[in-house]
Amino acid sequence: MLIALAIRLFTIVATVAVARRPAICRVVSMGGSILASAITGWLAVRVITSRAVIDGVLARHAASGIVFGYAVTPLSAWFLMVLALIAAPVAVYSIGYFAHAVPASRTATTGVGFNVLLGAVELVFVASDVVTFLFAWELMTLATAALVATDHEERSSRRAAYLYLVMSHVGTGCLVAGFLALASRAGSLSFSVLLTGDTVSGSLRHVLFVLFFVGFGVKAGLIPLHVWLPEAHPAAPSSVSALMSAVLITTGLYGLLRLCAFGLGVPSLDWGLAVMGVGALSAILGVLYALTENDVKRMLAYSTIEHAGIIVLGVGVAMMARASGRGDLAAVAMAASLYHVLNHAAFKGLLFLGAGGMAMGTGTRRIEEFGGLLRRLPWTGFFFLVGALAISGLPPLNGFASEWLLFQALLRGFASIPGLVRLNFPIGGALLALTSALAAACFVRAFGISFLALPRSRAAAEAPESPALMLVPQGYLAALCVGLGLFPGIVLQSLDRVLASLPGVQSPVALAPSSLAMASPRDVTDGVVPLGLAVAIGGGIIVGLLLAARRVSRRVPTWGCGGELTARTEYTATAFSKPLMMMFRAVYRPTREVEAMAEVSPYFPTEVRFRGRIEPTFERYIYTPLALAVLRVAVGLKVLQAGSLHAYLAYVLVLGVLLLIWLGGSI
Amino acid sequence: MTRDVLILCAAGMLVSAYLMVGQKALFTAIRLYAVQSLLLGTVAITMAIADRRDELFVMAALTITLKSALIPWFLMRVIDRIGIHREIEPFLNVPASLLVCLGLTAVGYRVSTGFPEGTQGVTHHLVGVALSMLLIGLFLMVTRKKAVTQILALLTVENAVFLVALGITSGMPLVVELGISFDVILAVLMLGILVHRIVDRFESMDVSRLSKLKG
Amino acid sequence: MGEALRAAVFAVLQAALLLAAAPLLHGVIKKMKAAFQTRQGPPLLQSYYDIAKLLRKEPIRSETTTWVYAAGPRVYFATAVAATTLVPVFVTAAPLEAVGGILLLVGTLALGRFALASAALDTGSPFGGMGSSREMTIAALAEPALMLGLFASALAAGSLNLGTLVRGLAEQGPSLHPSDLLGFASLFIILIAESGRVPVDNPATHLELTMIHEAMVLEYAGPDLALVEWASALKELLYLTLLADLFAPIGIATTLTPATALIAVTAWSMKVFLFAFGVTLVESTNAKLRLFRVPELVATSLGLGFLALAIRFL
Amino acid sequence: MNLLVWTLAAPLMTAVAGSLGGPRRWNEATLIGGLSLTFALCLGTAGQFLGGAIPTAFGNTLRVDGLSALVLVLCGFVGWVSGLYGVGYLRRNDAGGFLTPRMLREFYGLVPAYVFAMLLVSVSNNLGILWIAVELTTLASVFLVAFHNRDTSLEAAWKFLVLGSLGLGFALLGTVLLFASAQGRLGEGMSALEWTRFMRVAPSLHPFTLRLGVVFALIGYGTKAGLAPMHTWKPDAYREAPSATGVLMAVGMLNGALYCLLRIHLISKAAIGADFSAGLLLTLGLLSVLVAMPFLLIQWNLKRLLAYSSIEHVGIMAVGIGLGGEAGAFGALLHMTYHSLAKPLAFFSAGTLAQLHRSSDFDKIGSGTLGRTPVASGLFLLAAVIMTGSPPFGMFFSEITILRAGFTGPHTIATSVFLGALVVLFCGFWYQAGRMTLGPDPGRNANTPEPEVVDLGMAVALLTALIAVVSAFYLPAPLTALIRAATKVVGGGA
Repeated sequence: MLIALAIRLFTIVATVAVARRPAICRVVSMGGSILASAITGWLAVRVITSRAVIDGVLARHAASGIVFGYAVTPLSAWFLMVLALIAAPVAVYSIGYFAHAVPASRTATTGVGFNVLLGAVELVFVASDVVTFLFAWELMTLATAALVATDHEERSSRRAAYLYLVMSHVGTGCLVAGFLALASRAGSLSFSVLLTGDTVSGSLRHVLFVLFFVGFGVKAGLIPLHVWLPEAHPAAPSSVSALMSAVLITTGLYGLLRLCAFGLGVPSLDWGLAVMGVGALSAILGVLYALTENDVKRMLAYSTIEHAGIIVLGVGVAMMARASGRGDLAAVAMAASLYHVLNHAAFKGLLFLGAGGMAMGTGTRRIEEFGGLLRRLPWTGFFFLVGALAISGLPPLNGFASEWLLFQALLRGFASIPGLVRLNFPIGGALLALTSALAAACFVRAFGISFLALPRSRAAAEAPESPALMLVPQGYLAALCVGLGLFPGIVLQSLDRVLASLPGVQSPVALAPSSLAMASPRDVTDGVVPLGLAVAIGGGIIVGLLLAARRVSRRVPTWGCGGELTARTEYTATAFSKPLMMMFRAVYRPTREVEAMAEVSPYFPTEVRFRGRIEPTFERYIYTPLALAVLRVAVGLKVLQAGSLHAYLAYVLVLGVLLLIWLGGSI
Repeated sequence: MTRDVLILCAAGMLVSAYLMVGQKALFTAIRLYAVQSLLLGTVAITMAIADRRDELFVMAALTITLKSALIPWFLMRVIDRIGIHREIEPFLNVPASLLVCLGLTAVGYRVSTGFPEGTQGVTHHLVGVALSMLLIGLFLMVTRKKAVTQILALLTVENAVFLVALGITSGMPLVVELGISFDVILAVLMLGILVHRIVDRFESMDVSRLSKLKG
Repeated sequence: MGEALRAAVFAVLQAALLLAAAPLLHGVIKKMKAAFQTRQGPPLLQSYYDIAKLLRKEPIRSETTTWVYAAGPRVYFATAVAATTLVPVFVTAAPLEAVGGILLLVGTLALGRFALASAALDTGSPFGGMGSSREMTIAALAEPALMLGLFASALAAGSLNLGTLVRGLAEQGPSLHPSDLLGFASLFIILIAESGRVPVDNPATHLELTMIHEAMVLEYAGPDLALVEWASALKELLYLTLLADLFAPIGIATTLTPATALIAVTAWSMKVFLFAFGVTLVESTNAKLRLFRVPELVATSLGLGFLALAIRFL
Repeated sequence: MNLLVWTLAAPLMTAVAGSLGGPRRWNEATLIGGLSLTFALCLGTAGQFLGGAIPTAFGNTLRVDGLSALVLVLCGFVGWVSGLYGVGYLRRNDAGGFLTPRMLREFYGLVPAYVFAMLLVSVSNNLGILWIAVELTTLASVFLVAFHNRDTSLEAAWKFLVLGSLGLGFALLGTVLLFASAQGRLGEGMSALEWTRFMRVAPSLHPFTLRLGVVFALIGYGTKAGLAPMHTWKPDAYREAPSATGVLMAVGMLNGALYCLLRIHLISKAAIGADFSAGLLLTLGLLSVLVAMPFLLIQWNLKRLLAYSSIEHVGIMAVGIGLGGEAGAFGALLHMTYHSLAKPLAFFSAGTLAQLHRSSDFDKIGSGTLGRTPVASGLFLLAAVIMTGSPPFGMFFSEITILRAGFTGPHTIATSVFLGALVVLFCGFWYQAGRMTLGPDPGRNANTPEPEVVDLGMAVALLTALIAVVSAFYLPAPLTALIRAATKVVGGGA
């Protein structure tokens, strides 16, 4: 651990040192980051395989006497592993990407930010006491904000960075309060004492739960605390967006697990319900917003919200399971969540990298202006397709595996938790199903409209393919998506070790005889989607090929309904999601303006303008009013400092008289 | 005997403070301040005689020369130089101000009952007067717009402090006293200089106009 | 190894059988429909002829398309075939039942849909876009209802693994618990929605505004089209089989002897025929719904599914 | 002769030398030389203390215990850097060519004089001398505030002087009352007002008189420290004063006044228990933090921004002490240290920005300074990170320490409010910092800045940046020892 962080630190210094030479600077910063990630990954794997917690002291802050402790528990190791798996390829990608996407003058700062961010996240995962955690947490926030503001000439990215800073700082405030209150009860700052679960009780416990839930919820981008996410993720350089989506939000999830699920003792059923509810809400709303989004990176950001929701849904189930003492169920749910953390990191990273390539090639992020990219960017397109399949939860890719587990958890939850509460599980299941189906629709749209048919703009028609440095990482991630889908057994075996380390969670191996074929990963092929199905599908494809083996003799234009077929007659992204938008009117509250300009008669318009937009409910009804109110109050209080010396003297007089009266009363 | 003198002087000082609140002519205000300081000096002398403490004589001399002669003279010069003689409309009209001052006096006296000697003994009166003077002075600063009036009010506050010093401690250590008086002079001088600069700049010494710096 | 080999053989056999049977189903339905409309109707084997003809035809593709377009039908077909290996048909066991059960079935079919919908976008014709948009929309709506319906019956057997599930049901024997009826109704609606039948979609029409599935595959011709048609038929057959498995596990063989096999096959064909008749009935007695009315239909199914759960377990 | 005396004599002589005027180079040399020497001597004195001795002078009038030593060193440091920067500042201004000899004399005379006063505050053991010294800081700084002789600077100076003198009146009354509360047990003569002596007779002080004294002293010295609601002079004074002297006030006056408050607090703590004065400090501290909030959010001027942030910080320290306990005091003193080490950076970078843009108003500076004056803006951003108590810098640790003390103690509600205020302040400060440094070049809508040159001022700014950063990770062991010693003085005992 020390080594990894040391390398990061060194890298940062080195980056600054060679700041003048962007090219070298890129290589140095990213190279260092790769090395560090590799070490972290190795460490994580070691911890997971040999369930031994590695801990120690990172540093001592002499002045304040504060000690930075770290402890790599299996849980943190799992998250570290995810980080390592994603961070390395992203770094490779960045070498190629920053060259085009980041102005030379900012290469150094971006490189530094990149490493600080990763280092901080690692520290968050391994922190073993409150101060270290908060330290890393804040550092992470700042680094991210800096990265988001990389091209700060854009108003949008400034806004995004600030919004992010404010929201996460409010979150941090909650965390500080929670942690310190906890620490004061436990009389110690170290997690090992703090999180035994019996430090607090009564109503304080609930207060703390809320504090932590809000605090971590902001980072995890849970609705309604998500507003920063769709702003910040797109604003950052794509490789950073990939990190943010794949890694940064997992810190929030890690926190939720560490504190809300396993930190405050056995959670109460209501907590579980609350978490489940928020998770489901985030999942469904996230995907719905993604569905109508025309900016590819914003679309991905919203889908990040969706997946955070799915993961949290699992956590909620696990909490309810613990609350009702069903370790086996908790195991399945946790397995699902943690598995999904890994999967989401893989495919979301992949997709963001792909989006980066597209944006770089075309100079725009608007899906409506892509089209036909598959011809120009064959590899990017292929990898994007893999990502799209995976994220839509389709077998035999990894997205399916974890969602399958989650369904299992929900089913078992219904079977094993008594009372009316159980009805939440089928509802959750239905919502989850809806979510993944909508996700499929969303990504058919994203892939189809951007990569297929005719180019919808010059830029799209002439977009160049990304350099190999950017393609190889995508290839790697795509392979990861497939591998994680085909061999869930391996994943589950390591997960088994992680889960065994969590209190109140029965190791899934104990579930062997249950109906969960795959939850007893005794042998690798015995998983949710073993090669069996892949083989079957493969067989089917072969049959299909054999049946229609004749090679294509003629290629003819597509029939354009009599007219000639141009990009303008193509189905647009907006049109694609129109039916769903109409069906979920209640959520979107769409507004549309159609104006037809006609010279001769209204029946022969020369030009028709259409503007449709959906209402950003949360911004409009929660955040904007809040901000305005605060500002109004501030402006109102301006009179305190109105420049009149007499007023100032009056303050003193009033204070004096008040104090005197107070004293006079105490005689 | 001593007791009566002390109480008389104290009462006199309080009255002078009230008079300051009550009228608007700057010269009168300055004279009132001079009288006030004179009374303060008398208090000092009386105490010096009463309990044989010679350094109090020095104190008294200092007070009288400085506060009832030097400073008033200086302030008068300032006014003459500027040629503004009346305090135009204060923030609060006279009757209202007087009422408020009554209230402040009440507070001062209430507090002064908390001292070791309680309600009897001269201390009670001296401190009561002093505290109310303090508050009244501050009140003057709040309500008056002319720079000079504010200086006077400030000096009234100083007087009040000294009165307390005499009343309950029969004087601070001499060196300290000297230092303090020295500082007071300096402060007044600077205030004077600033008033000059202000008047040069703004053709007025209405400090309520100094309100550019907001927010 | 022997295990795996047996599974493979089993799988191939079952797949082949269903593939062979699928077109017939369409023929039967068409025939029955014609009967309803007092028409002669096409011969029962018409679908076979069509497929054979299409397969022989010269493959033509649009010049705007990429490999995705070509992959579409093949993956669609492949997923349908692969799906057959997950469903117990004659025997209370599926070749790959250990693999993942109902969810995998749904997932696999969804994969096919994804492929076809993407492919439809590849031609650049507005129909393709419209078709795939609507197809995905309806699928998305149908998904939760389907999930609930499956949950309801899966919970009865306490497993999502079709093999285990059907075995469990078979042991219990056919029950007429109200929740079964509700669940059946709910799933039946979904079946109609998923297999593109009236009132959700109309496989017979090629009218711009009404077609969904047909719009999606409008550009396909020759062998490509053959695969699509065949796969659709297979899909529908699978759904019907699934219904049969879940709600009428009668006659399905628990052990494989010639006798039981014979019973199983006949029972299966009877059941499928019955359900097919039901489908036809619905098709011929209902008018197609407007697209934006479909949610109401699905909502009904959703409600039924939830009700089924509620009354069974509370 | 006694090192302590030299420590005080050095700046005094520098002041005399400076006020005599003379050739420019000579003045600069004396100022820098004198202040550097002063700083060295401060370190020396502190060294003596750490050596185990308690340096005293003039009997027991000047006495260096842990607290004094800490404040002494910090003030010495600030005096030194502000001297250095001041020279650079004047050079720059001279380029603008509107410095009369009188202004120069004022500057070269008053800055060291101010330093002297501030050091005197930090070492005087005699409440009377303490008062006089504080008064001196006021008097010395008035003309530094009025330095530029603009309308606004006169206004600021006037407000500053009036409020300051009033505050001192109160402080004096407070001192008198404290003296009275001993009812003659302190004996006669100079030494009667010695703090050590107060501590000795503390238990027998008359409670009510003491309370009254504490209240007045609190208002009085609170005015100097800039605790709300007596903070009102700060923004004006900071905006008008040259950055070099601004930092003298922001750190020197703040530390000095806080030092006085601490002494008073300790007396009353020893006499009637901590709660009374601690409660008052907590209240006013909290009030200050709250008052700073809206003005950071709607601020229009760079230096006023710094003023409100320093109100915030004094509030934080007051809260730290008010929360009581060793932890709280330690947090407060740690905060004081880091604040003193980092504030120069804030002021100098801001000052440089203001000078380059010939204004400190945001709308005149315009957005996107990072593009036009990268170095200064970069430094300011760094300062912003530090000032907002973000990791990895020092104030994060001190604030955490204070908060922890708060949540451990009985004042949980107050601490929560405090925490909330800190969050808002963070957001406010960053809003302003962001809108100034980031964004596109405003072009015509704002002053076009002079090009950045690495002159003395910039060099000093860089130096302070270095110090601020390094100090975050590594405080010299002796300094840490000083902080601990000071904590023992403040938090120790009761």
